[in-house]
Amino acid sequence: MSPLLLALALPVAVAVAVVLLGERRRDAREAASLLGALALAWVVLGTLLPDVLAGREHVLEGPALIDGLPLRFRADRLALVYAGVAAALWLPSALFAAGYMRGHHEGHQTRFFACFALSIASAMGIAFSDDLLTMFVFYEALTLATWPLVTHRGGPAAARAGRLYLGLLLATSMVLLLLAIAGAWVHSGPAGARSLAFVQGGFLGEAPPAARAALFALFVLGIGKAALMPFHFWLPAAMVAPAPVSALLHAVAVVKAGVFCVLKVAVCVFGLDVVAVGVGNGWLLGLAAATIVVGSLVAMTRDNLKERLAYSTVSQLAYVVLGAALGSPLGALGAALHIVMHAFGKITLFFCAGAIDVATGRTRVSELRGLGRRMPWTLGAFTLGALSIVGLPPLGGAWSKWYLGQATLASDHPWLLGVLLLSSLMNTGYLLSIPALAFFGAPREEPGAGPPVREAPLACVAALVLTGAGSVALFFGIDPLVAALRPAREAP
Amino acid sequence: MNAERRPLEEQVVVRKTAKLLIPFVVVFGVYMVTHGEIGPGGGFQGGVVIAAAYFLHALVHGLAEVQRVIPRRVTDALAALGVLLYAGVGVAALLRGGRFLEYAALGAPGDVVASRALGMTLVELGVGVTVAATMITIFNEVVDDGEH
Amino acid sequence: MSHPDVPALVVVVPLLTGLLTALALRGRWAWAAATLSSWLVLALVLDLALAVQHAPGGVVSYALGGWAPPVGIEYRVDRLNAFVLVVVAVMGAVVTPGARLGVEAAVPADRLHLFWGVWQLCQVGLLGITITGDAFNVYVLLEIGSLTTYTLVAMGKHRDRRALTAAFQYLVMGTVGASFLLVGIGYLLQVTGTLNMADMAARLLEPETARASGRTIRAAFSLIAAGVCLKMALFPAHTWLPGAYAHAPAPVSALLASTATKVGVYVAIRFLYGIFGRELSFERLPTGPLLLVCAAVAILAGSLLACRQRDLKRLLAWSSVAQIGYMALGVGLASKAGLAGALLHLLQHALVKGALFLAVGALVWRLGAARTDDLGGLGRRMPWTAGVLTLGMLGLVGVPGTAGFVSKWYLVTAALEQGLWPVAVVVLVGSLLAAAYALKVIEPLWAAPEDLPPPAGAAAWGGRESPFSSLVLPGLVLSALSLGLGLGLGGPAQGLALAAAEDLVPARGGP
Amino acid sequence: MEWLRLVPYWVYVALMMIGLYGAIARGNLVKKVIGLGLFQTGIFIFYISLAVVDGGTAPIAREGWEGPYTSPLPHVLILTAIVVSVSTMAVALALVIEVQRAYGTVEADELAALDAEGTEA
Repeated sequence: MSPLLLALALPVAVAVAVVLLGERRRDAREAASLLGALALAWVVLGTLLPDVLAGREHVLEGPALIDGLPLRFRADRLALVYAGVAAALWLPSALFAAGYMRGHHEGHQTRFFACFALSIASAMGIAFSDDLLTMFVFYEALTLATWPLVTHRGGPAAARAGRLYLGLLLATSMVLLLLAIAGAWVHSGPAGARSLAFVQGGFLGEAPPAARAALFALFVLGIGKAALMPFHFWLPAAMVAPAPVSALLHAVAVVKAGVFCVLKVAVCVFGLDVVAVGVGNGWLLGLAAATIVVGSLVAMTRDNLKERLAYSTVSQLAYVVLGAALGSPLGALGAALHIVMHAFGKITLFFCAGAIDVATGRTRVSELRGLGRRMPWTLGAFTLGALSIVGLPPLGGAWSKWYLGQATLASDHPWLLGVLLLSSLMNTGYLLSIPALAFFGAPREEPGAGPPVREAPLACVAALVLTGAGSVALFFGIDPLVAALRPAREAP
Repeated sequence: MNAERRPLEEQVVVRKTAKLLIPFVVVFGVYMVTHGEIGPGGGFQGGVVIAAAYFLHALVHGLAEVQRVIPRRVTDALAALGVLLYAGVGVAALLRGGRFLEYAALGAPGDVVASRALGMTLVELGVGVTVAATMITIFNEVVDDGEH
Repeated sequence: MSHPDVPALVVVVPLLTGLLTALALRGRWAWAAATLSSWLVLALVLDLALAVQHAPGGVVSYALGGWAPPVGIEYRVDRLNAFVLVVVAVMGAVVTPGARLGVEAAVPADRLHLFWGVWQLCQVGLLGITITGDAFNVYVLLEIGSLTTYTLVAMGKHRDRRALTAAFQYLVMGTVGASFLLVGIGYLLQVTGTLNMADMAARLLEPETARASGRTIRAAFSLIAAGVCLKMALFPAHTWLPGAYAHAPAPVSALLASTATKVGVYVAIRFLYGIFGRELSFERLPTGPLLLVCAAVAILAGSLLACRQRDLKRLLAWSSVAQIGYMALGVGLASKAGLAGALLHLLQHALVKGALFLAVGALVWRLGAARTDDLGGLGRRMPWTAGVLTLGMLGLVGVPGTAGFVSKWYLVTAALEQGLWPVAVVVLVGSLLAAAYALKVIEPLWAAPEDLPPPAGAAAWGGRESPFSSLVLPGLVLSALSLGLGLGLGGPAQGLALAAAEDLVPARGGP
Repeated sequence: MEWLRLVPYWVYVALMMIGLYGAIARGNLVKKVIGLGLFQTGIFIFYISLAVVDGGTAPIAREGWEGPYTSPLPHVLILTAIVVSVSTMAVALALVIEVQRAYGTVEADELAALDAEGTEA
């Protein structure tokens, strides 16, 4: 079986196994998740990645949903950025989820783990898709697979959040994105010679500029998962979901799928050159910059920890869009790196938020005062994650911001560097203040408080330490990553 | 209902005229049904005429009486039987190697005219039976208020 | 090679068995006969469809009574009606076995044989309309199909007397529509002197016919278009549909929603493209824009009204109004891709709506009613039924992986090819509205049962699934077919739809 | 006398319009059925007018007459249409009777009011 097929099929197999094992054999069920995650990480990072770096091609053709448009998959470097992130982070997520779901006494755990695995499968599909239609199919599959997770808790609040989540994501993808894809198909060539296959450098070169500009706008706005303002509301609303779901949404699969699709569309549908000389990209840069700043500003005002992190994500994702919209190889490199860095940083932060919730039931920033001494591992990891998001060495986030900053300077819009710096400043304010409060604030003694606070379950702590350490490792191991991604821009 | 009908039955002229007329109406109807293959007439018209005899009888003697003579079960069955006859002719043609409803295949091979006459007569008979039975059923349904 | 008499048998078999059923069989035997006959018809139709694939010119012709066309009545099967025949036959063969319990619950035992007889005659009408090559025959069979349909709808009276008023309204509208069609056919007969549709089309193409009788042809066109719109329930002639589907017994709704309006769409395609011809219909007369506007309103208004319904059958009925809009839209685009989209949508909607109405029938059978308020937590208690409902709803939305996505893709690209992006937007916004009403069904189904009050009929019900093989399985079969079409296993169906569209809209030079 | 030849057509149009008005605008279900009947009768007259051939006789084969005959085809067609129409009438009347039994009225507005009550209940 080809490794590509294996990467696509493994998570599905895990979902099936989870359903078959069910609640009665919950240990075996969680073991299936963990083993599947491990196997996927091995397939993607251990088999596909070296192969692709060595220049070997992996392609796969599936059934044709539409006459003449088969599902097509290909493992290339850009694909492996996203697939690698998702595969690598599934393991800690599964670990964390096992601890969290039990510690929190959540219901419907079988459904939860099955949908989680299906989400990973969809993410793999998006990552390895080799044409727009395939990408769209898995993009929608991801939306549907994550919806039960978002509404997991049940009750009116979760239902509302779920409706907003589905509503916004479906509205953007089914109306704007599908229109964009159909338009791209029609403009890709004369009848009979049309294609949706990704091509380095894009395949819309023949289209009239006005159509191209319109399509570009439709694509960017249609990929609602990128959470670009004004289509970002679903992300903060979805925080009603359990913490592992937030990790999935913010780090592993969902928003990363959005920005990955934007990047892919910029590189492989329009071509960076076309994006650079303008398909009306000025407005996109402005929108991305506005999202960066406004997202950070809103984050500063939020006291609910997860909500603050959510707006931070909105802001940080716009970095990736910005990188893609610059239309330069350097920008694309920065964007690709930022997908990785932000994933590791943000998953750590959400794990920490979840661990704090499990251990203490606290969800507000102001309640964390003095918690650092009780939960040193958790808040230590939180500090690492926050530093990475801010973009300070020695954490991975420093590199992606470095390349993005360089790309803005090299572009026609150097003022964007100011936006990046301003945002980093605000990041510092709203993220680093949290561990500061936890470690240095005086503990608030509540009369009649329960037993003293202890660390979260081992599975949770292990997971967040793992990802926190990952952020550090990425700082030092950046060279192979950059080297791997550089040739991508030089390919014709 | 009965209060309105009874005077009609008691009127000698009406009763006697109806009694005189009904056999002729039926015969004329049957003539039309069987004559349809070569001249004006046919199952539709003939069937209606036959049904008219039934109506006349019902008008004069009341529904209960006419339904005693020809029960509803019978007319219901006849309506389906007529169509069956029609379709059966078609299938018979199929079975004898012709096309559906190809009358020429019905009779003795070679005698096309006689075969066609046979086929048409049978088909018209089917139509006539069905039309008559259907008209009677409609009449029963409309007149027979609230009996079931 | 298929037997030469198969085209006739497609109609004769259900006719004979239907009559025999009404005449001689009782109760469950009547149902068994109907089921057997529907399976036999399916086998015949599949055989016929294969024959069409291999026939020279893609046409199988059958002269009734041995009278050669254009004098006699011709049964004429080309790729277009082979496609529709397969849809009608498949739906009949799946819905009939799944209808028994629902019908037994709705119809008194001493009337069952009549019901099943009429049920089969309804199929005679629908199959006949589709297979015949004679314009007047279309009218007669349309009326056979319609008269039986009114009766079937009225059978809902034992549960809800509103079925009677709905059936009456349907009858008035349907009769007016059919009469318009009749007058239009009369005009065509006057102009061309023939009733054979292929012959008619050829004579209408003759320049002197067009010159001498242009006004008559246009009048015929308008009358037929109006009649067909009434029959296929295209906005603004849709008013009979919601009541009829909502109050008929659920199995009847399943049969009608998946076949009756579809045959109406077929008749529209046949007349617009097959008889008047694409040039007359779309280039000399403003049919395209008119159809597109009606379709757009149908899609948007139908979906919006579906969102407001609480009764599931009514919701599905309004959704049908919208879905017919999609088919009309594909027809109105007058291009190969548009027509292929319309045909594929016809197929997928038949499968999906059939499955949905069957699932709703299973709910009604258990709960006595099917309202969105009663669905809380049913996913746990009736997982199969809930699964069919969920899949069907996703199919209506047109989520990738369902057949609905395939047809909508064709419709959207066809619209964009002609630069009609507002039309494409309407299609997509319609999907979004479909998502809204789908969510209204899916969300409570899978929500935790403790969050919601128990269904009204829950006390008597005990929380069990409906009988699997008789109520659930047919819906599952249809869902599986729809899923298979969506997942790329529907190559032959897509190929046949594209070939049929190609026959009607031959590829022209240039883009 | 050209206009005289068109009289059947005028009659047909008038009947159709009167019938259509009755079927759509009348509130009483029985009157609607009557309207439908008129509507369809108009169409029968139209078809019969179609069949006319100048100087044609009834299409019955006779010795020593070579034609012209009126066209028998519309006659046959309309015979079928009449049967269809009669069946429609029958179903319609049966429905009206059932409606009367179930609702106690055959006035459309009263029926609509009763149905609306049913929905709210």
